[in-house]
Amino acid sequence: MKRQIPVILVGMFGLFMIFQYFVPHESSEWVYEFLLDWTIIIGIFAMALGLWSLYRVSVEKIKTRKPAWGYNYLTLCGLFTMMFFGFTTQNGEAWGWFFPFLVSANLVLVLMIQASVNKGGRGLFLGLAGVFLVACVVIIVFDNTWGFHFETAQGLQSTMFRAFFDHILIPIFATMFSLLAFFIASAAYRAFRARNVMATLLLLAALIVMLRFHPFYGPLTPYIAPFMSKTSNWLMNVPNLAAQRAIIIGVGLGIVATALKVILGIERGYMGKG
Amino acid sequence: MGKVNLTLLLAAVAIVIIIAIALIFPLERLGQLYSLLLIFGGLVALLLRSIFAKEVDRRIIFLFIFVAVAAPLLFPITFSEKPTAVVKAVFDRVESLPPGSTVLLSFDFDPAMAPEVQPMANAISRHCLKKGHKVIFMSLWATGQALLTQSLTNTILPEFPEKQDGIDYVNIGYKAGNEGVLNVIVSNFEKMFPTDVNSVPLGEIEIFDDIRSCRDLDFIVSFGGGLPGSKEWVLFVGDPGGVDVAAGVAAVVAPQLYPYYPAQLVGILGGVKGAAEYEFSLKETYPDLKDMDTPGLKMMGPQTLAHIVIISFIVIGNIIYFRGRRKEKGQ
Amino acid sequence: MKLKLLVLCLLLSCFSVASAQEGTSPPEDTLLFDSTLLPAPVTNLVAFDTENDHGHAITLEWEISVDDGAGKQSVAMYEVFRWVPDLMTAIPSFRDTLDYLKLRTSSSWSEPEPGSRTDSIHSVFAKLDMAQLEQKKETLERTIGQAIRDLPAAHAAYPENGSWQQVAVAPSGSVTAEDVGTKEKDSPDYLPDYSDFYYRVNAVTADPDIRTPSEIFGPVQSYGQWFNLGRLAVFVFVMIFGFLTIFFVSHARRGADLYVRPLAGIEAVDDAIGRATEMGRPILYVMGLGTADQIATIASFTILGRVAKRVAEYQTKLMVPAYESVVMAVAQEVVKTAYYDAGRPDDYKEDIVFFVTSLQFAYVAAVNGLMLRELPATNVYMGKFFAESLLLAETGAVAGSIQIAGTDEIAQIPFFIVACDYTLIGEELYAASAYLGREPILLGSLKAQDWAKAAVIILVLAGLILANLGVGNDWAWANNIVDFFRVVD
Amino acid sequence: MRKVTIIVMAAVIVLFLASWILKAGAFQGEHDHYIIRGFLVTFAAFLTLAVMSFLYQDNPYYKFAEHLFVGVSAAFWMCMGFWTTIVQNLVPRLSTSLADFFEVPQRAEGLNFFFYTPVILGILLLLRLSRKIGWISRWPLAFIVGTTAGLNFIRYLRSDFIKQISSTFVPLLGRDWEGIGAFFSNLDLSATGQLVMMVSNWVIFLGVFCGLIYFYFSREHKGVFGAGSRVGIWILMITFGASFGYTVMGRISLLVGRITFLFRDWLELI
Repeated sequence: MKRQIPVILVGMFGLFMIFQYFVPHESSEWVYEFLLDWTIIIGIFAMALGLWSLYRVSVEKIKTRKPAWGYNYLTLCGLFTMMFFGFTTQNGEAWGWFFPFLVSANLVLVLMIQASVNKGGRGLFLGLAGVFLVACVVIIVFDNTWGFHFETAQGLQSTMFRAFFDHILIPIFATMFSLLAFFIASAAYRAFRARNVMATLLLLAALIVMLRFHPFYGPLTPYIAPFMSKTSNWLMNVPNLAAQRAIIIGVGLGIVATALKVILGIERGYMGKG
Repeated sequence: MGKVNLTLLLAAVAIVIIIAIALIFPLERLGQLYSLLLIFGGLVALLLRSIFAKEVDRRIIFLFIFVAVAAPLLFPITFSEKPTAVVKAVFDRVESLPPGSTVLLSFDFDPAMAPEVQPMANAISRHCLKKGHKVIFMSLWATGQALLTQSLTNTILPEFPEKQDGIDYVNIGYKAGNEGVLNVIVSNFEKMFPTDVNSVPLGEIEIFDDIRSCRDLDFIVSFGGGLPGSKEWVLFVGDPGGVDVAAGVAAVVAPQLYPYYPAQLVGILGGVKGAAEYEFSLKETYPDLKDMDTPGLKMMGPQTLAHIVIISFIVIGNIIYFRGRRKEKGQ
Repeated sequence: MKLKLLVLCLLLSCFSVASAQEGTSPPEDTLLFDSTLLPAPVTNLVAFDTENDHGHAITLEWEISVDDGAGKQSVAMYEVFRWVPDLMTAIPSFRDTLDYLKLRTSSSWSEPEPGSRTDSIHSVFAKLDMAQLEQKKETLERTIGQAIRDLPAAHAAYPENGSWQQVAVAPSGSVTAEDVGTKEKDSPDYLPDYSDFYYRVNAVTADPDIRTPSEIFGPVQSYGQWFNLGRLAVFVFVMIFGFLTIFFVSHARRGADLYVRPLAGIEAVDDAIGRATEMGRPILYVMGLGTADQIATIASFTILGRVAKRVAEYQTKLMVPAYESVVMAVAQEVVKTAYYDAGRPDDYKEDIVFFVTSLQFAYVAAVNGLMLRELPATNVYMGKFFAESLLLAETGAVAGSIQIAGTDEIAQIPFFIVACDYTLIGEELYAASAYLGREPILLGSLKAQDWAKAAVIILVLAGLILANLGVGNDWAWANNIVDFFRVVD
Repeated sequence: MRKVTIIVMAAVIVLFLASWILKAGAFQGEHDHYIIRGFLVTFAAFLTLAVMSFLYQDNPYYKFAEHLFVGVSAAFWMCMGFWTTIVQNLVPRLSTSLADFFEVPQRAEGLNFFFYTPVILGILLLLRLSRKIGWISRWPLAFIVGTTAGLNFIRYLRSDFIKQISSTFVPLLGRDWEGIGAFFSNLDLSATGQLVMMVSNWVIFLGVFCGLIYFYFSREHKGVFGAGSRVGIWILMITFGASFGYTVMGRISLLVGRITFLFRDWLELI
């Protein structure tokens, strides 16, 4: 039963999803839309698993003093703080005791982890955590300038949530992305060497496409530049199209075969045992 | 400190000097000269070094890329962007139409595409107004309307204070319906756009006195290249209506449009490069536009230098490889 | 009778709202003009249920007006009109009122701006108290439900209580148009199934006031189909391929010896695991940014299973950072199974597969850090990758790891080829699990893939010949065969 | 800690503070919260540089940015998922009182008991955390894998696979023969010259053909078959090279964006 039911479920829903494609009738669409919604909702529940894993791995690293373990506090505090921003809202203009609360709540978190990690001094850490916890509770009870808002769907309008998004997430995200400009250069330097026919073709095609900029040719521009830009367009239109097609047809077959193997229960390595 | 670290330190000092120059003296020429010297001098040095089959540390490559991108931003280095035939065709068409012709410019793009497409849209709008054409602005994308308004109010109209809404240009905004919109306006504008964005009925707008449908237009340029985009303008308006259409699209889309050139498309502007070429021609033809904003040309400085750097490093890499192989053989 | 009364009383009660309808009132279609200006009407108009759909749509076909492209050449476009009962026209205004009532009875109610649409509705209900509003709301909800159910009956009442409304346009020269509604009952575009529709097509000149209506066609009903014939080609393919797979798998089960050519990238996996063991360094397995719903990720799971089993046998350390929590959960199952299969359940730890974050470059930042700090001997990238491919692979190269990649994302293959030691291109990713497992059953399905590929090659050849011969020579059957493969979406 | 590390760290802190003060001064009068804004812009610039420092080597500043990024992004995505999916889509379908609590509007179709199923499946998934009955969590996983395997199976087949086959049916012989002159007249690669079009169509056809041969697994790549497969991989390589070269431009643009941020928004040099 432990192994059969999952395989049956996979086969049942997989086959349904295949056949609904051929049935345009409303009733099949209806089930289809339901199933899609379901997968999304289950996915959200899985988030909890993800967060738990992130927390556990971070604490584990602190515990075992892995390389760069200290930074895991930062991960956990960042996680906690951002979640806090996502679930709180300001009631008025003033900040009140919002930030002191945030700091003490983060301290509680850090001290609790310390207590669970360190063998000695557990009492001290727990005691301190308790003090800050009391401070947090006091602030929650007496401070009315902000509140936990489980009462509106406006959670993402929170000012601090946006500020963190704009000034932490976006800069790092965009900079990580822009590192590609550097890596594309170092990769080209390292790999584009005429070692054999294949590498030479790779190199030549890349060079032709990169040479479609004019200023390279000086007085020869009118003779060479149009040719280069036309060749690079042709490369993108013709051989590229052919290669893409060959790959897509192959990938299509691979996908169909893999999906069939999964649905028919031939490949069940992913479903576990025991 | 290793050899690499020392080189890097020296290079970092050089960069700091560049920034200092930019901060202290407003001497653009000096900065340009200095940074170009730095890049090309460095490349030549590495080229010579490569003859001894010595590998280059990746961090030195990174440094070159950084300088190649940063320097032209600090001291605008622009290269001559002689327009290619496809761009020239668009420019010449706008240039050769008699003043007072009616041109439709459709802003069919979203914020994601805007960095690539907006510069060329601005350049062509500027050109049309400069030449004295009547311009109809519109958008097939809901997100395009905001960008269109932004272009008009921030960039284009302040440069042409004498142009009047409704007489010299009109913004009829966005209508939902994708190709459906094109299907209708190829035979009748008013059906799809009863009013312009300011709710003035089309009948009261002077431009539309003798323009009933797209067939009466002299030229159409579609900016974007998504769906619906230039291809749809060709298939639904250009071909059936017998109007000349040109396209200004993101770089990735441009190759897909080439099969339509020159039979169905007058010309194509692809990506920032297309915009830069257009801006270059514009500046060349109208010396009084010397001080206009040229985001395309500005973007091309870093692009060109970075491409030169990457290509040089590919060449250096190959020299190292072949020299190294010979060395091995020699042993 | 009951229906008429209902409509009447509702129209009265929502009198003020009806003003909103002004903008959409149908244009006059019979205007007195110099009759010589009028274009000839379209002829032979037919309307029928759109094929291969879920219903809620009608296709129209006609023969063009003789003045379209010929004759007076005056036709600029065609406008399609449908007869719409008043009840259907009234439903949106009921909904506006209902929306107003909902807003009014909620806590976020505030006085509307003067002159706005809400304000015009508000003027009718301003004096009612909460209980009355609630009651009105309920009545209106019920009325809307009833009205939607009554739509077929209202259509059947043609031509009583209704008007002609424009539903589609087609440019001159076209001979067909589609009137597409939605199945969403609360959408203004809702088109009920099994209702009698009546259609008319106007030939319109460049002057929109000069137009000639066609004869009316009707009644016609829309309904959903149970099989999409436009997708027959796909269906046939699925059937054949399914059969091939089952055939070869059972063939393989019976012990047939199946040859597969060696793939360098896959043989490297074994060596790489051995190398990691020798060096005492871990193996990093990255499944990319795919979610569990992508087949590339599922293929990656199967490869992970093989790799994990080998790793468990060698007792090397494995790290699998996950981008998504469902992927993490499945990957944990996979690795656990692999350790059980290898007979080392005690070595399995829940933290082999761990979650990082679901933001593309945050994930990359963390994995890059991992590579430089843990210095894995081997990095395996299998699954869906996007712009981050090069970031990962270059960092891995810096860290000195052997790198094996496989993805079906065409745009990223170049970067893996450039920066990795071995790259599985496209389909090879899907073949990899069969290769690694060396189980005859899985090799059987590989065989099916190859047969299908041979079939595709023959098909392409045959299609090419047909396409090249058929077009010039008007061989209808050849074109029909080519058309068979043009899939309807 | 080494001396250099300490000096660098001190320099970074000093620069950070200086930038904060200067930026706050610059924002004064323009914005209400100028101190916070000054901090945020400085912090964004610091993070940008911290990530870029990764190019040199792994270092504490990159580690800082990385770990912060992971934590904040995980929470960001969780909050988004909670408010957009659970609160807005699931809650109004489950219960009226919960919907009132979150103040989300009721769905037009009303409550739907079908939506209790995914909730139950979701809870089953959470049971993985238990050692004893963790195996139940395979049911929801099986559900997801099955549904999506079937769905994507069809999605690919439709949009990629069969369409690609049918669009390979190209004319190889030059359909409209316009005489030998026209055939050779236009060698322009981007134009519709007959020769170029024919050559292109042949390349497409051969590319697909040989590409498929390359992906053929159950035969040794020898002889004619091997030659075909070699042509296939060559065409693939040309394509990969070309698309690599094409991508460079976009990546440089991204870097331009980042450096513009540093020079314009932070240092105000341009």
